[in-house]
Amino acid sequence: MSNVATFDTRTEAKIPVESPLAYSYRRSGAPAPTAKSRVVLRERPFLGHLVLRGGAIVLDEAVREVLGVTLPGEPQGLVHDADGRRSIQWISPDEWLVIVPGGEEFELENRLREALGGAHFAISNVGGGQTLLELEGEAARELLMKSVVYDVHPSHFPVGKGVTTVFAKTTVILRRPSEERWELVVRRSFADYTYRWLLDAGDEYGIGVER
Amino acid sequence: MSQLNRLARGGRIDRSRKLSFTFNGQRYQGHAGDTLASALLANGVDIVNRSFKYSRPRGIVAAGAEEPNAVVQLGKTEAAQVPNVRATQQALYEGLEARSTNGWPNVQRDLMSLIGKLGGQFMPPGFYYKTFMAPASMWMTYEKYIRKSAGLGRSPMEKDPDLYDHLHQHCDVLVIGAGPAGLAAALAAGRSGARVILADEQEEMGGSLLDSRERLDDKPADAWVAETLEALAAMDNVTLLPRTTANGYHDHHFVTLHERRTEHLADTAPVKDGRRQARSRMHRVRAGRVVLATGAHERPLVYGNNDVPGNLLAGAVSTYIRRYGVVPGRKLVLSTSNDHAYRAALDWVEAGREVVAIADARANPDGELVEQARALGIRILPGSAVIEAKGESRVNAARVAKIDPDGFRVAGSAETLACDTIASSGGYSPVIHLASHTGGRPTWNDDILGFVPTLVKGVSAAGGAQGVYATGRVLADGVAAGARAAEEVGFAAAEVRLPQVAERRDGAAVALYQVPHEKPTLRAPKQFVDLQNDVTAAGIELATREGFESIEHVKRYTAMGFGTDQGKLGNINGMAIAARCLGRPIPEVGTTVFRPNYTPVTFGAIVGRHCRDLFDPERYTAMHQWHVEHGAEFEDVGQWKRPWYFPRKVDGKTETMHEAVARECRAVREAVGILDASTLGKIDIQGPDAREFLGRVYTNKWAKLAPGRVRYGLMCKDDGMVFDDGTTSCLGENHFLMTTTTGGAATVLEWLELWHQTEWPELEVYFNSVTDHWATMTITGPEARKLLAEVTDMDLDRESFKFMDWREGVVAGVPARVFRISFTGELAFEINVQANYALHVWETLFAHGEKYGLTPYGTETMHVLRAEKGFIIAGQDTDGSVTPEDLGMHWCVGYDKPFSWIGQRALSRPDTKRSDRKQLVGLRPKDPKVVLEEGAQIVFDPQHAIPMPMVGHVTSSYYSPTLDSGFALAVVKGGQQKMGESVYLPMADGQVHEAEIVSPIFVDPKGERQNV
Amino acid sequence: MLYIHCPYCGELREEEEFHPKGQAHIARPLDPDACSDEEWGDYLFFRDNPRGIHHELWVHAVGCRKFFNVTRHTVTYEILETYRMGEQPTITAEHPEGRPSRDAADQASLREGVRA
Amino acid sequence: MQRYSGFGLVKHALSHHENWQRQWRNPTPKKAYDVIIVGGGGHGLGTAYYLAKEFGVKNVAVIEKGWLGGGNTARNTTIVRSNYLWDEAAALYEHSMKLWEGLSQDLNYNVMFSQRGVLNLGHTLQDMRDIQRRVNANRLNGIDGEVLDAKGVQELVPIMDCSKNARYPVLGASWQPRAGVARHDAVAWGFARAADAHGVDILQQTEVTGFKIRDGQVYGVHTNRGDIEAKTVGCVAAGNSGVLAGMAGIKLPLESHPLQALVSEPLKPVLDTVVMSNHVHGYISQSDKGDLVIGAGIDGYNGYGQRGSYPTVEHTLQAIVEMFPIFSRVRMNRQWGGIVDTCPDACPILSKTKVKGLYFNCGWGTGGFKATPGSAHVFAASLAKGEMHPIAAPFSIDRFNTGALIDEHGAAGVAH
Repeated sequence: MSNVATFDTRTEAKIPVESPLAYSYRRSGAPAPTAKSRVVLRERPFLGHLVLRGGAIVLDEAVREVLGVTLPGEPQGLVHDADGRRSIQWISPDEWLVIVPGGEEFELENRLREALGGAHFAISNVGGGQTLLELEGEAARELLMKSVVYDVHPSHFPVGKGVTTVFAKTTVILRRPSEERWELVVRRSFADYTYRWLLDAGDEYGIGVER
Repeated sequence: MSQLNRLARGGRIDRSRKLSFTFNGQRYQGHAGDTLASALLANGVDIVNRSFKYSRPRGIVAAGAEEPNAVVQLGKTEAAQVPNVRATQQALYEGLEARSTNGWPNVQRDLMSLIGKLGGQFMPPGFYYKTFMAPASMWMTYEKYIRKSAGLGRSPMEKDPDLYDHLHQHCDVLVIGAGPAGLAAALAAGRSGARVILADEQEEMGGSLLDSRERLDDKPADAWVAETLEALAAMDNVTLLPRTTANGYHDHHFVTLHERRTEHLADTAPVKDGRRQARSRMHRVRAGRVVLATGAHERPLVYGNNDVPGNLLAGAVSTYIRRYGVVPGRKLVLSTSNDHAYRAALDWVEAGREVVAIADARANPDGELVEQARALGIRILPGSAVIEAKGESRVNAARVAKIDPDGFRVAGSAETLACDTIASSGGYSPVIHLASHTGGRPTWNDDILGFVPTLVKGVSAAGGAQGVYATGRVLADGVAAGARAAEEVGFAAAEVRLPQVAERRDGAAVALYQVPHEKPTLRAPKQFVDLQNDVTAAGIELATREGFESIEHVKRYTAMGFGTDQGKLGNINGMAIAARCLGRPIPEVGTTVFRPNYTPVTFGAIVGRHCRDLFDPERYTAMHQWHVEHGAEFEDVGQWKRPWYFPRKVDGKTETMHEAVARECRAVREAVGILDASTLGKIDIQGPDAREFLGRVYTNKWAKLAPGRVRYGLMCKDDGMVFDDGTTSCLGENHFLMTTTTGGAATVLEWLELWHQTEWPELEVYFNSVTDHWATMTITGPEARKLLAEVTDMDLDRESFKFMDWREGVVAGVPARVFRISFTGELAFEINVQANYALHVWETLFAHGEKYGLTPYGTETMHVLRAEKGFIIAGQDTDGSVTPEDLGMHWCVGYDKPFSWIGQRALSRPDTKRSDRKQLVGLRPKDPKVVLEEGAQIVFDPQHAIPMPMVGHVTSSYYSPTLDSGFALAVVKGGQQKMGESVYLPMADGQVHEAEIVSPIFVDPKGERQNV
Repeated sequence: MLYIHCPYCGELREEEEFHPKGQAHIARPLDPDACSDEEWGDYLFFRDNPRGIHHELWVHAVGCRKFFNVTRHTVTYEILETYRMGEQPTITAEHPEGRPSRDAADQASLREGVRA
Repeated sequence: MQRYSGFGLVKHALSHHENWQRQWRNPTPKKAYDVIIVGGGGHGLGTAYYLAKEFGVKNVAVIEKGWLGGGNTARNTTIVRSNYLWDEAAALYEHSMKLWEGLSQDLNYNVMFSQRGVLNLGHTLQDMRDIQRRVNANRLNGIDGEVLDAKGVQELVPIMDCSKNARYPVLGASWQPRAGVARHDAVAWGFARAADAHGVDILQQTEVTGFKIRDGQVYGVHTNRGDIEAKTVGCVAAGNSGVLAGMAGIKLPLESHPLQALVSEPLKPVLDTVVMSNHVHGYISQSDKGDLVIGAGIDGYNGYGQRGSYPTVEHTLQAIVEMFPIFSRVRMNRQWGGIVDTCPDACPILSKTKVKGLYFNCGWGTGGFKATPGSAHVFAASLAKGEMHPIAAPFSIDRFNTGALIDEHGAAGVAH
């Protein structure tokens, strides 16, 4: 435990924060959704993002105990807790992405570390480095087809699936938490590019941005 | 002008909608549903272009993708220009403006044609290889004139106003072509529940059924098309893509479908519902199975002057009459080798015009269609063919004679038949292009006198694409192919009822490609094989005489098949002619491999949205807004936009880079500066074997680095060459934070994973990128500590927070990790905070920093300051051929580490051991005012004649405000043993600079300033 | 464009998600210092370049970031199998239809490698 | 050999072109030759030509498994330049450039070598440092070239977007006026015809299936048309070199990769120079027929399929449209692929081997076409004398063991 330095990068103090899209809103604006918008984009900033590394067998029990959900052991698995605010996603055979409400991540990391004890694992806080975008609306899927190389047809991409794939000229973690909603986890430094791409490609569908 | 060739009835055009358009400035009218070609024919326009080499007048020959002549320039405005549009594939729209691509002063009276007429005989294939050689110096002048005749259409000279996009499609079964085979296949696959895409290149789906004389279920063929399309449209699992051409078939069933979304509406995409729409869309399709239902192309016959306007394909004549209600002439002579082409004569008669005769190459034509023609009283000349067309700007007669195709000779005297149109048909070639894109060599099939595709697993061909032509059999073939494809990917076949089609009795066709003439080929009137490139039968014969014996050679020597039609019309005829000349069978001469695209595609469509602002991602740090607001000039570093320098406005004048950098440098050396260093790669390394791992991938030692300490590390590849560097901090006994160069971040992370996953999986360690999580700002300069103390209560005492220590604390109210490392040689603190807080921390530092003279600086100042200290930039001072020893960094190499680290072994190879390798040194110009050019080459002997032995080059060079002098880093052969010696740098302007080899550390050699 | 089955993700994915990394099964010599210059040069630079069946190292770069092996035909580009690090191919130039059985012995003795 | 000239052309026209001779014979293989060249592309035919013409070795066979000039000679983007960074490479390519400059006259075959100049663009500060380094080195090696700024580039190529708004603005370029393009097929045919005239046997449709080696000395080859003997064998087989080397028990540090290229439809001339950009990654010129000839990248995997992956073409056209936005509405006609044999240091191998008498000339990567006459000339000299020509000597296979690489792509920088 003590061999690894944990660090709460968040503060309770009233400090102005800037989401990864802050610059983009100023630069490119944010068209408000209208009745004609067939797709709506929404940023869910400041969530807690943890990368969890280790063997599935090692991690599963701790995750169940601390997070109350089963570790998705199968590729492309995405699991949410009962109220849907916490999720854990398979990224690779020894990597999972945990997303929780902002502010919970440090305590979660500590509890996981405690539960995992001396096992070989790693937890990295990446919350400042990525943000989550939501797409909703009847044209959301076609907008994704313009953007990602992965097959997003419902028969191939059911609810509860998540993949890392190519998005235009960057990468995205694409997830389907519910029938009508898609989530895109994007890296902070690529967020503006992703945003501009979505506005451009979504123009055809009257894309609106909810803020 | 009236549409003199428009029939009063018939065709699929919308007669209620009249459209006006211009061609070569002349105004015409057509109808909705016309192509530009059908509208031109309706208006009696004979000459649509001039040929490339001989400037001969040319008219419309075909009705589809195989058209070689009717290639026009489209577009009203400069920006809207589209070169080389095939009129046969361009839907007519209101206000369309088109022009011929060749002909001067105009296409009717072209002066170049004089040259073509007179000079044509001096331009056999390959003539340019045989001349223009003397004198040698004149070639560029000759070429200038040759280039004047180059090209078809012209590029627009303004930016494209349109946008394009891509759609990534995935399906179980892709059906290409929506003629009878494709419709049937899509129906079968669709009914089975598979995800199906049906794509067809034409304005309307239906293919040959749209101009068929046959009845399906005793209804007109197009009624079945309409029914079927309706059924397909009703299926959720079927996507119909009309106006969509399958252009490229790539490996593993990846197919590009080019959908023309607005090209039938206008020359630029109209705005729709207030929004711009894509002019065209590329569907990048990954298919489970592919059914090629691409049909067949008719082959014209090759006879004398077969290029004069009025020579058409027989099938095209039928298409124009039946589909567009246009009859492209008054008096027709048909020359054919098969039954199917008789349709043209029957349709012509039904259109109320005269068929002069049908020359049939077969001795005893006897099929059903032949009987129908006989019954109409049409004169049929068996065993005959048109051997030559007469006329200049339009056919005025056909010379017809008995021929002996086997002996390749004219067997009787020729009869001249007055006519204005000659239709010809030499049979049909399956459209095998797509199947050969992935390397499948087509095979010759003697039964159908054509090549059939060789198919890889997962692809099937149906109908005409594999030489099945009778409609009933085509439909059955389509259903079978569609069902089989769906079944192969797991969908059970469903029942599909096929319409009843009466089987037509056709007589056997004969093989006829080039028609003999009374004169030998080399003396006969020109017999064109490839109309667009002016390749003649004589040209092919000549090529074979000169020793060009493979079809690839013939093609390249004559340019056959290299036009924008890619030889759809002429290649098989050309091959057959070459085979005849060589006395070998066609399959032995071989076929050529077709390459994408099937038909040309605009660059814009292939580029899609990846242009302009979205050409490549721009990566920004969390402080980017601030940099923009403070007037930063930016440098592209990888995909990042990094502030390069921050010019100030002084007295209304903006500083030059030199002035800004000098000011920024002084601020750091004398007060305090701040750099946004967020772009450096950051890798979080955890695990009990993390330390061991570092020891293997870095050149130096890591065994004893204590938590709280930071160390610089150098990374090599196993060839011993430096490829990245950076500092790594020990966060905990099993926990490290590695930094990499900005450009190296992704490469280094993959490098670590590579070694871990492939060579040392037993090491317990994990790597995660945290580059974006942390924002990094470096405050550096003598006042740095005072500034930092104002915004933190961390203990900044030089004893408790030493150089190369890191500590955690709160900076500006935000949890931070602070690293006392220095890339400037000054006292420095590198503050890392979670990126969402970064702008606040940055601005807070400025709120407190003014009194200390806090100055933002960019990469240029960073470079000057680090170079003054002799710190290298990997990729600037190294180039993949530099070892740690070459850099003089022996202190950073642990030769006695227990594990033979990456790069160690290579350092003892003969060449890496040499003492006269190029080594990093400092250079001080003799004239302090001189700033040496980066990249300047270094010599020991400036008097040496050219070629001069070069002994190194300048890698970094700047003006130093601190030294008030130019200075440089360089690599010099054996330089480390040559301190104090002079070297010379001969420049392009003739000046030779002299410089002294010195230590690369120019400022504070003992490193005291960073330790304060 | 290739369609590659990632043995870790368990599904076919677009080539754009992957990077090829050269020949597979190039093990770094265990004792580099015992290698002659020639042996070291061979390890660094000399690779098989067959016209036919080839074993390659790929990484699912935009995906699970795992390295794995691909057996591919370099003329037809057909992918005959993909398999994880630490495994040996069943299809080889000597056994284009697949080896009769996986040999336990060479499973045990295998070492994976990278290219420098 | 029938001499070609404008006058001759007129004469032949009057006889309806019925008297043109074959450009090369189609001989029956002899039992033995002094030298066998394996590979009938430009380099191989050129080697045979120079052997016969300059080095007095006339009993030579060129063995080609397909049709002469049917490999990479026929599949490249025809760019010829000599502005290479390292002395060794510069010497080789400049040697070639000088031969190009008189090649049409030497061969009596117009190879249409058009010195319309080549621009290598720089888009980043490091690009510009590399360009300066290279041009300075070229100058001291006696190779023409200068460094242009963005304005200078704009003047040469008015249709290029040289504005600051570009994603990667053009900062400048190196400019080699003597560089240009040539007609690729004509190079193979011209060499073939001239070599044939000197008595060289060009054996097409003849495939080498093995080498005859005794006591470490080569003495011939096995072919599908029987054995043919020679004590000196030079292999110049580009992408197939590795397979050939394998037959002789030799390993080469080569990988064969697909290299794609494409052309637009023919357009009226708008681009008179050759423009190359490493950074946005595309290169382009316009042929005398009007096609824009565009080079795409190398695919990362090994491949003998003469095709690569589609995204490579997409990326190339993105780069072209980024540099030339006016070409967005121009259409791509055709794409194709070659098989390039690449070396780890992006430089060729011209070398003896451990088998006496057996030589290899390969590993040209993307640089083969421009080197054709130079490579052929120094290789011929080496075969004739049994000793590597001084210009060829640094390109020995041994360098991969000693570490003396000539790293032409090393000059490309990593960012800070």
